[in-house]
Amino acid sequence: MNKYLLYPGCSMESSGRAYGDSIKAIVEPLDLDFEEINDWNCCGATEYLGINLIPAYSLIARNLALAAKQMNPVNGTGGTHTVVAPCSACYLNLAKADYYMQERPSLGAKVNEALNAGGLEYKAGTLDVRHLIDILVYDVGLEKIRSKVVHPLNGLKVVPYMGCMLPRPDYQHRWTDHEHPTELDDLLRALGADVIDYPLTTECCGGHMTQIGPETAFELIRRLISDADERGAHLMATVCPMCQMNIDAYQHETNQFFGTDYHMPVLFFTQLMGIAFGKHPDEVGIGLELVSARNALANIGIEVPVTQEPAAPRKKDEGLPMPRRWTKHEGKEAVR
Amino acid sequence: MTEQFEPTIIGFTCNWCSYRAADLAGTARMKYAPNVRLIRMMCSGRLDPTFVLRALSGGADGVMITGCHPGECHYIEQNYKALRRFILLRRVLAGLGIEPERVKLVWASAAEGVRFASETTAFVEEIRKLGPLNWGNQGKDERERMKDENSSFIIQPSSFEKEVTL
Amino acid sequence: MPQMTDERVRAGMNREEDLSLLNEVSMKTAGVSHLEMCIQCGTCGGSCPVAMDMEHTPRMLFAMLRAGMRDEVLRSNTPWLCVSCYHCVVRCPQEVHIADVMYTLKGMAIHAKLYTNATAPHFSQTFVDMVEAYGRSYEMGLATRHYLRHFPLRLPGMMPMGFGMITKGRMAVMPKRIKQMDQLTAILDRAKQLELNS
Amino acid sequence: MSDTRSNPVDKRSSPVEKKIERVGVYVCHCGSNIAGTVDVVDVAKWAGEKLKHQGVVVAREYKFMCSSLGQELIQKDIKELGLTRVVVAACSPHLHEKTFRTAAKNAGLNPYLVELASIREQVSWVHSDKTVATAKAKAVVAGAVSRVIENRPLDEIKVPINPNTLVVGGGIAGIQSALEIANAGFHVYLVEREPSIGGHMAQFDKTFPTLDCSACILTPRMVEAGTHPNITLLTWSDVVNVSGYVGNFHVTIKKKARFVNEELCTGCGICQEKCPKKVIDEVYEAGLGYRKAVYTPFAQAVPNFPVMDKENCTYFIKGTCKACEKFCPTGAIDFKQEDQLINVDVGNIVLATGYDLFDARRVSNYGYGRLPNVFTSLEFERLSNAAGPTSGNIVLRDGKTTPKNVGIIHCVGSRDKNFNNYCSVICCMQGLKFAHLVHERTGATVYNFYIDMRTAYKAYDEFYQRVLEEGTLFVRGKVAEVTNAARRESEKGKLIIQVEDTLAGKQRRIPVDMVILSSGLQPRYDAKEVGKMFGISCSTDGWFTEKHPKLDPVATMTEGIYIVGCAQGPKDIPSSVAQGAAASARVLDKILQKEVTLEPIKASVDHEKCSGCKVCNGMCPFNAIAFIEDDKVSDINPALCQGCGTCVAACPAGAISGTGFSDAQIIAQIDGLLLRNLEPA
Repeated sequence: MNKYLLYPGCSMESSGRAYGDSIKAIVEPLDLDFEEINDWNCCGATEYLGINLIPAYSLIARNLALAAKQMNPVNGTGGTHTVVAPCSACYLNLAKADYYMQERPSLGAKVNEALNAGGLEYKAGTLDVRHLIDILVYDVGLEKIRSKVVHPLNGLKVVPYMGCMLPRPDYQHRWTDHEHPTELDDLLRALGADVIDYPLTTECCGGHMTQIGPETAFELIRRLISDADERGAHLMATVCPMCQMNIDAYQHETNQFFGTDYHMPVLFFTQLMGIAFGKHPDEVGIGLELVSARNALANIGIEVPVTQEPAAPRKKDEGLPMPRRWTKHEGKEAVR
Repeated sequence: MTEQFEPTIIGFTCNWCSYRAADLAGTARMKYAPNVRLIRMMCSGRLDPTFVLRALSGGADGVMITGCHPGECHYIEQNYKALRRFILLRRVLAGLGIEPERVKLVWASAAEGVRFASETTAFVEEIRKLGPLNWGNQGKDERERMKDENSSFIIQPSSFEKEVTL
Repeated sequence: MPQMTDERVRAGMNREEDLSLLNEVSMKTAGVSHLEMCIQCGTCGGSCPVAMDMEHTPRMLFAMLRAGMRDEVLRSNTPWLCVSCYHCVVRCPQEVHIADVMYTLKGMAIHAKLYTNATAPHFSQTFVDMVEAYGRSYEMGLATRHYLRHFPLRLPGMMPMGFGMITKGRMAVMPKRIKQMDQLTAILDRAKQLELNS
Repeated sequence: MSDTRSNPVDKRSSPVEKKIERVGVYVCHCGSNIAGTVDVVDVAKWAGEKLKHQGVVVAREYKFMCSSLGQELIQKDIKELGLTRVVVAACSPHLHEKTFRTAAKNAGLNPYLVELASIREQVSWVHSDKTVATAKAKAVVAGAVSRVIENRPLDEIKVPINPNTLVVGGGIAGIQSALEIANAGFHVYLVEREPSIGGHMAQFDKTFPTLDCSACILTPRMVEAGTHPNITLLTWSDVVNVSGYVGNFHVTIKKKARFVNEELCTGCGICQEKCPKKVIDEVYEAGLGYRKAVYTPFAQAVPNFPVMDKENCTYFIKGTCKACEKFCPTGAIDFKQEDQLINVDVGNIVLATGYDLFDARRVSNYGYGRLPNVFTSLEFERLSNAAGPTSGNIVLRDGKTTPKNVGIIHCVGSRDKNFNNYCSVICCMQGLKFAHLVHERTGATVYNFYIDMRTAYKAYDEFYQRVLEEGTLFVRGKVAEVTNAARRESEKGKLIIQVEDTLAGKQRRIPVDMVILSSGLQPRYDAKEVGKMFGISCSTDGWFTEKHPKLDPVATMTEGIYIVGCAQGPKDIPSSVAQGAAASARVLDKILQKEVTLEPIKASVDHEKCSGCKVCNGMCPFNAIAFIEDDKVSDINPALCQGCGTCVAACPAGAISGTGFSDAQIIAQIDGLLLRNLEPA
């Protein structure tokens, strides 16, 4: 039994609920023991760092300090000094804070001074911060994962989408590559899926740009889904709640913006693991996505029970189609 | 400016790298703290720890040992031996009640005049903070300090530290 | 005697007068920025997925920092468009911590009130407000507050999405709050003081 | 002074009564170089007074001590005042130690009784406050005076030089070096790892900037080296052991089994023709072409005897075939041949071991190995070579399509802290050459992506001008990525080069058919081990380290070992040839001197004190220390000892002493520097 301290992150209970549910479903078959960090707080995502430096790192470091407190003796039984974060942004923030507190001792000292105000302290380097997929591929191992597969995903064409914050900046050198890492491909292949070579696997989903500059974000989302579509993917598999949210929830808007008609479901890789392990689709949160994966999963004989699809507000009756809207992105990138 | 403590420091330099780095710092007219007096040896491996004790007992407030970068030793690998002795030496100093930070190991190649100058100045500042060496009055916290082996007394890539375990 | 920091000694910079705009940014950045090492190769601007909407490529910003063009740099929309994808960071041949420098520039722009479009700083501030109030992010509150303020006309268009998120249970209607909120507040208050003093 | 400050560790300085030496101290002004910052008059006066009790009988200052007048001043004092020790306070010993030692020798004083105190590089040039600088100069002089008293007269060691030379590596640099020495009438062993000499140059089609055919200018040299009466050519061979020292190296060479009898083989090539086994040629064809299991890498190979690649030969794998043996007209195939060890004695060694091409797969954003139409520079050399796999047709990896747009990316793996820090020197010119060849042979549009255009050498920039005239498009910017993910119709089916055009300040995406990566050069994968075997060191980047980057670029810190060509650092053909010739001049100089003088800085064991603990035995990287079983003591071979002094410091019994840098000398210098040797006030 492998034991880890779990930092779930805020989205795991809300926008990324399907991720949280599916992780719960695979923990038991893979003999994983996740102990949640008590009273963890938000990592600040990509926002806090842009406002204040020391408060931002203190916010992150409070989680590290709490985890270190909770960490049992490493050499004792059942102890662990590994924190697992399933969200890429959380993973990056925790790992980066740990690294920078070492790289620049003056930052580490100030952060600790702030922590002291709350009766906490954290010695940088105490913990190992790792992402869920890192644990699954390197600790659990593909062999074991393969052995748990009862419903192989044969015939399901999946685009592996790693996103950007997971393989980069990678100060701890955990991944096979910064640009085209193979961990997700290998894992999906172990589930029997038909993995498509996807050159955009670590391109950005738009991050917070959906909130602050939607037009920029839509272009990034369009690139991802159009390439996946071009390559004949049934669905995309992702490892990050932010990526899932952007590509899933903003797909409709993106389509509207560009006058396109893509239908590219995005599921968490753990949902696919659950399916392959024989779990019921409901149990792993299938159906929570806004771009339904129903038809995609039908390809491998998985029937997703029809849930009450939300009745979208009615649109006005549409007339004849208009010419495609001009967007400022056309002909913009090139000065060739 | 108030009267400040000017430490005396003895530097042991390798003939092939750091002594030449000092030459280069001179040729390039770089300015650095005047508190270090250099002794040339053929190799940092020549450093007998008793030399350091002799210097400290003879009035020096700090000792700087400089050698070729790991892997660049003119005598192939003797600087690794210097490193091992250095680590041991710091333990001995702690045992004697002297702050181990008074001895510093710096790698500087013949081309690194800038590094030599900046490391020298930095070390003088460190010793200035420690104050004059006073035999026999130290020793309360040193053992504690030695436990914390990660303290930044060797300026070098950390991967190398791992290679040399005692 | 000026304070000698580990980074400056390493960079061979021992004198106070070396603190130019470039160094100011460097010192305010987490980790060692290596900003002074930029060779203007353009790897960052070439890698950036949102370069098409930026007023300046990151490379140009670094050149402008060297030239001491403080206001122009802080007015640029570039840092606000950075999506933190770290493509430039891992490809940069000089190991400049580009993404973190962008965070620093955002902070400096906020302090100097020099940003030209308030959407992004307000979004960050709203997010931070939520976190400081609850200890967790609160997507519902964040989204409504932010959209009402900056994209009121967009709200109807967002309805299907927001509606779907709520009915599917993917957006909590009420915020969650951590237990030891007072502890977090104490830490952040102290941290803010330290930030001001540094 | 309190008791604690007295000398608790003085275990080795000799307590024996010393006779008082007569020391002369000479302080140099060096014009204003020293005198501008150090009060030299005060230093000399101070030394004469405060160090009098140490034996200083005269202390003078002079404008330029290194001038002949300055030297005569010292020589006069040695003779007239009977000086037994001399201290010159001037520049670094690396500059003028030899000058003053020679002067002393000419005046009848043993040269090793002269000591230099560096008050220029270490004092006047690096400090600005005159009071502080003068005080430090005094301490440095005091240290030197204390030390020189402990100096002992030493005799220079002279050893004879073996006139034979070993050249390792048969690329253009090694060939040049071997030919120069051989032409001067001395014997050379030229050892090459591959089946033929020629090196990387043999793979190229054209050479910049003149565009003359590489093979046309190289092959005559190869033939000359292969047939020279003074050259013993050992190809398909590795140096496996080196011992000894300058003038007297003992080298063991492993001649790998060729499975072809060189006496009988005529080089007719029938065996290659008949061999049924096709193998991808990773070396000569850079993976783009094929060879047989028995092969000569190329038609003009020297020597022209094939070698059999045991790993791929059907007979060695399955036990049957022997087609080559069947068809060989002279019965030269010999499956029983074994590796052979050859011992040679040489006086000097030239290392010309060359470079490896940077593995472009490491830059995963450029897609080499993932995207078929991304090529490396060496692949392109073969592609454009008339003798290459496509007979010089520049085509895509499908073997037939001619590209319409080609992008050439500079600095691949070079000038990048993620890979190699250094500039690989040749890539800019190579990129220009490629642009010209593509343009000339295909008429394609060519883009060159560069960070800085470096064309600094005779006629190089003119070539840049020529390529500009030809219409090659230059984009200043390090390419961010090469991708096949199209964003629009016009990009579909193409490779898209995404880059910031830094001069336009805009990101561009340029669709092309072919990408050529101007990959950098890097040290041979085994350079570290080779360096260790020959007793020379590598820089941080992994290149062999020269003795002096400017003034001694082909010598190494180990006397008698020279480095030439890319083994020393990235360089082009003209520079490699120049270095090859330069090293030969150094070797011939050594050979003609017939004997060599060695610094008498050596360690020796006092057998009386040696407890036989063997601590020192493992300390010596030169294997100079041996344990004498009969006497149960360790002993140092002075011929092998390089004088580093590590064993001296390590000996727990204090039984090892080192000349030139003895414990007594160093301890005296410590005391002197701390001003503990002053005349009591």
